[in-house]
Amino acid sequence: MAPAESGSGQPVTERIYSYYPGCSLHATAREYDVSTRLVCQKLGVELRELEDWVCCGASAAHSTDHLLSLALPAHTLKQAEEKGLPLAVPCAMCYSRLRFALHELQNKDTLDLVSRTIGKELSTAVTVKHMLQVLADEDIPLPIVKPLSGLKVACYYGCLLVRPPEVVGFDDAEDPQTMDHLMERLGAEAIDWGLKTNCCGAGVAFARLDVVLKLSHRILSLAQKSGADCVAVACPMCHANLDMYQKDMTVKLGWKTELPVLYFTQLMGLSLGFSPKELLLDKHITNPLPMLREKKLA
Amino acid sequence: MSRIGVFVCHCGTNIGGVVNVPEVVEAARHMPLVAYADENKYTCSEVGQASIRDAIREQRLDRVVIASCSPRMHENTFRRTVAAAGLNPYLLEISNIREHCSWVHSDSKDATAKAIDLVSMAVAKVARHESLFPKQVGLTKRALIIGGGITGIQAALDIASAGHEVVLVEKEPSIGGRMSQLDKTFPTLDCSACILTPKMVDVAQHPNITLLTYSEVKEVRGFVGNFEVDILKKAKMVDYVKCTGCGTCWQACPERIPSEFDMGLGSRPAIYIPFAQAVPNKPVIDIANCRYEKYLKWKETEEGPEPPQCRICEGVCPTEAIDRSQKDEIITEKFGAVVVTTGFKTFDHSVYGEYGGGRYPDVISSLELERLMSAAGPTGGEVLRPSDGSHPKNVVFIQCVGSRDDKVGRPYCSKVCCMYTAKHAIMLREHDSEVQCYVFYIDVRAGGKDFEEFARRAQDETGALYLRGRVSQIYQEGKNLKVMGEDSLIGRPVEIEADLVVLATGMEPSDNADLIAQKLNISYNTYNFLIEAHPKLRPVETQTDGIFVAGTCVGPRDIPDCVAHGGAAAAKVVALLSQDSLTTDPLTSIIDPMKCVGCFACKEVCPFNAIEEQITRDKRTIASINESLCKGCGLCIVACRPGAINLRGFTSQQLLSEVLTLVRG
Amino acid sequence: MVADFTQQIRDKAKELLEKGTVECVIGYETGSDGFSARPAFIYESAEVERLIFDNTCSHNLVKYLLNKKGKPTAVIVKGCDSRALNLLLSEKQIDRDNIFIIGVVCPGVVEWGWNNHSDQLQIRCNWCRQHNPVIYDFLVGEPVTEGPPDDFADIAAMETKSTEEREAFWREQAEHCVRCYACRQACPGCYCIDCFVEQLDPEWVGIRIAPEENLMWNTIRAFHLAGRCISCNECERVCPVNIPLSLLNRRMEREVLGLFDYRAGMSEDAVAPLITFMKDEKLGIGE
Amino acid sequence: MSADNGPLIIGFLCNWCSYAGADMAGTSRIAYPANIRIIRVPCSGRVDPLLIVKCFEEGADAVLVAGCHPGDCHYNEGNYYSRRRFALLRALLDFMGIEKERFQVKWVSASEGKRFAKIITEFTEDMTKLGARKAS
Repeated sequence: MAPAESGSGQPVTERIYSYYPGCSLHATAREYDVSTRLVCQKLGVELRELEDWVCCGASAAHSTDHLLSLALPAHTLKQAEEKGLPLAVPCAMCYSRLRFALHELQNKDTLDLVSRTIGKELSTAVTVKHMLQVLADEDIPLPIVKPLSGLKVACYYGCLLVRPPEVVGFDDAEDPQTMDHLMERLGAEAIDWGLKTNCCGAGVAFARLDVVLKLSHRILSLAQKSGADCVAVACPMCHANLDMYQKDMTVKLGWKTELPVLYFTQLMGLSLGFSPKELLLDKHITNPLPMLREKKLA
Repeated sequence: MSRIGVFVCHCGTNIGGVVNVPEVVEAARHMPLVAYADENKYTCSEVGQASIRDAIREQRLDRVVIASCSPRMHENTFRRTVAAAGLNPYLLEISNIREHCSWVHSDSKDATAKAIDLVSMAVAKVARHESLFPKQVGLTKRALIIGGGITGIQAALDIASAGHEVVLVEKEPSIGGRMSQLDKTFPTLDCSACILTPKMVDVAQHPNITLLTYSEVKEVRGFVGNFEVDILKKAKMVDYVKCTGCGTCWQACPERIPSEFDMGLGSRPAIYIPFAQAVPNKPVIDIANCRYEKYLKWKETEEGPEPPQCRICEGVCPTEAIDRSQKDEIITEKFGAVVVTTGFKTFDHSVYGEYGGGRYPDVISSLELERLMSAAGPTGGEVLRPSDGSHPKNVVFIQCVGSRDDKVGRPYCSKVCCMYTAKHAIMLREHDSEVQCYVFYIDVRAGGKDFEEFARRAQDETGALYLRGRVSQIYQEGKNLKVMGEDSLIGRPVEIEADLVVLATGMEPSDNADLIAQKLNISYNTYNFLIEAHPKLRPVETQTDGIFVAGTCVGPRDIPDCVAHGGAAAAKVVALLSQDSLTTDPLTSIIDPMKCVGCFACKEVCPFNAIEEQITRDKRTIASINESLCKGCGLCIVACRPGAINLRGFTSQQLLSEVLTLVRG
Repeated sequence: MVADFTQQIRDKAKELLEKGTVECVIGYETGSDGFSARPAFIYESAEVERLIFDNTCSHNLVKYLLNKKGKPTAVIVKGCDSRALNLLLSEKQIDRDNIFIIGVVCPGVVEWGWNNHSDQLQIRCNWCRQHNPVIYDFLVGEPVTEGPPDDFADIAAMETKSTEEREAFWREQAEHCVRCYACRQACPGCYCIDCFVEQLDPEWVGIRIAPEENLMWNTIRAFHLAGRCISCNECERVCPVNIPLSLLNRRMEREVLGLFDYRAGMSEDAVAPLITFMKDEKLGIGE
Repeated sequence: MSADNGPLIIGFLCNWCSYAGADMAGTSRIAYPANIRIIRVPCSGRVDPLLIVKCFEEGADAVLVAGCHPGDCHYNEGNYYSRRRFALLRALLDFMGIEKERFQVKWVSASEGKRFAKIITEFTEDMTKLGARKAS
């Protein structure tokens, strides 16, 4: 990493990452991708998307074929290794799969087998960071235009970002604080609540929507009871479950209100001066704009 | 010239079934210095032993090899046998041809060849044995007890009643220990204080007991019968001769500090007794929190704002007993025996993130519940929630917090939690008939007299709902706690709205148990529980003679076990102190003063401080062995390059001849 | 420069003897061959002109302090010799209060033969990282910067050989050994009253001069020096049959450095690695 | 004898753990090869490197020292010292041409009879494969 040119007027560009958006961010979670890129650009974090990344294998691969569940992330990891840059991953599921692969590849025999499978010599020297870790770095100054004062945020981390702790190595698995601290730096109030890392139901939605409704409803209810104006997330799957099914919850579980669910990058974007339009805040099923207008943030 | 007798045992067919015993006997007859060899069906039987005694006399044998079972089995038996025939008991060597030969090899030829080798090694070794004589040393007939909980109290009373002087050292201002914090005791529901305080008073009044509260053991020197112990007496700032314990001072003191005795749920003044029935019933000044002491401290540097001067206690004391001139003091005392009864503390549940990691005020430990239930506790015996002071109706108990849990490094069972939780369930219901208890458990371990009946009573009579399974998460929802768990018997998740959650925190040794063990040179395990000399046969002794352990510092146990344990340790101490002199094991190191170069490498490695400095007549400083301290490990010998040290019973010459016998055949 | 060293040593020796600080100054003088240094024991201030210092001053004079117990003595030490001082101090063989240490920043010492000396430095100087004395009362010369850590190339080279080759190598060396014990006599770490090799009961080493017995002698001597050898290599220098004893001592030195990060004789209160331990260390033993 | 019956292994076993562990193998009747000859010592820390070197000098094929697991020493610290001594001795012996495999140090507790038998079985097999020592 080259030292920053002083006095050139350019933002400090010491922070360069390979970027692995994953499938979701190219599809249903485009707002996460867009807001991430905007925020990174603003903060001088350079993202270089890998050219030939593939699906991390989430949900399907590791429940059907163990080797496949390692080979898919390994393909992506190999590219990151070749670039020689740390890898930034916004999707919690991708993050989980990549970290799992790295963890298992510590075993020499596994490493050899997977290397042969992907046809390339792997090492495990790659650093894999979740986008939240990248952006919560307190050494990055935040040029805040619009502080999120008066906004009460329930920071929701979900399970894949923090569990199992020995694999993902991300903050405290029961009471993480990374996003909370970030939100407070943006001027918001991060509420203390007890379901930060509970499961939202994840991919079970396809088979047992009732389970997802129950789990997600519990999370939203507690966030709301604890006084939150919105929930901030760092995972496309969590976002989908919490955002998309609020109507179903009304019908089936008597959920009486609406609680906007935003990506933490969108909240960062707002305070850094981007417009709701730029941040695709109009893409959510549960419309956050009335709440944001009320808080004079949109 | 030695005349060695070799006796090979058949041990029924245990040895004889595999090893060709006659062949071994025949081979032995041709070994150097062997004057006689014979075989026995059972050497350890009276007939076998008699034949050895007879042979020693008739054949004029001066050394004996017995080839039989492991020396760990019968070495002492056979030492007595040869002694009975007039030989020095140490002129005996056992050759282990059962455990190390016939029982592990099936090929008769190989086993016989090996047995012959083993016998020839023993013959070579016994030829170099010397007569050894135990020594006698005097002893101090006083005992030190470290820790004034129920175990220490019991031990002190028993030893003192047997007529020996006892010094009881307790680090807190009062004796009583954990038991004094309890409300009731299972399974009889006796009031803890009612059965404990009379014993505490007995200690204070016993003419043979000296009570040193607010004191700690700093250093221990010496050996069994002759320990020298430095004891730190912390400054109490109160003259106990003048003080009458009237209580005026602690009622007047304006300072409030969370009470350790009440687990932080109540408060106490800076001049205080920990609880009403404290023994001695006289206060100490907590220097770290006393306003005037803080002022004096500030005065030294004058940094920061000036704290108020107070000295109210001095003003109100009717006997002018407050004495600020007191300083910490170290006294040195002599003892013949030491009993360690340093007790336990409860596991700190804040490592359990899933139970809130200490964040939720209404998730409490069972010891905190004891204080809430106690009539002398911070709430006067009313069970009130710490968060809002309301009466809890739904109470969830979680078992095995810091017990049987590898994840937090506590795989052991704390033994008492199942029972005290049953007690809590029963007591809560007695306090308030509307209370519903839920108990998440792994197993209900109720092994003990009347225990199972008691645990059943909690379930059957009080309606406590026992759920077999663990709790995965507790979170605050509004004023209440949501407890998410599993009932593994019906295989379903369970959610309970709780007003109060009580964690059955396990036992772990008191802080600094390891440091005390190091001072006393006794072992402790990875959890800092002290290690007894033998878990079954020597439960209150340690590897260091004269040091005894009892109570929960050894492992989790309940009150009756602690009392029995304390009594057992006392019996051992009394047996020790009733002797007029002590016999030392002669298998110790010896130093050849002509070879010692005085480098003191031996002193560095000796784990028992048995190496002392000695000045020879030609003014050389050399090492000498204190045979009372030496345990015969032999570490010094290997550290000694000039070979000036040797170990009786395992001399370098003997080990070398065993090797040479083997390799040279 | 070295001539200047000689003068400084003579001046100091004179001062010490005249003031009565010491009874004797142990230093170097020119030997009877006229070109190489030998130990000198100076008792009178008038004699100090005998003292010299040059690059033939090879002997480790610390050894002679063992015969001066209780007598105030000054000794001249090079870097390696000074480590021997610390060794003997830590092993309580000498008394610091009775010793005045004249440290000399070592220029390196050269090889010499029967009738001349070469300019070739002794091999010990190749791996020496202690030209500056580590303990002294009076220093002669300006401290120099020491080189990078030793790479123990000689040991590594030996280790490229197969076990059989090494076995054969040492057997061959053992066949040369005449058990004259010159190595022991020169070594400052060998001061036992009754060396194990000469003990008859137990008879660790047979009295016959046979390769196995000789090997036993050399192995145990190396082990007795493990963690104590201060690499002056006097043993190898004095060996009449040129057994490369430095290989054994340096193999142990490397192991001690690697396992315990310890170099012998670097301070007077250091605790040698074999008489201490750390509970949680991993040494590849018993694991 | 070592010539016809395979390798001669000399074992120094500490009285409190490993010797008792070997006893336990006996009481449990767990068979192992008859090549080991056991010498009882109070502690692995009593085993002088002189003895080990002597064994090899005199032609023993292999030497085993067994003591309590670290932390379990009957004398609290003995095995910590032996661990250091034997780490150095093993390096020295190897350097002088005695294969590392021939000198083993193992921790065996009083309850590990099975482990003791396994160690002896494997050690004997390894030494049989390695063959007798060329020396003497």
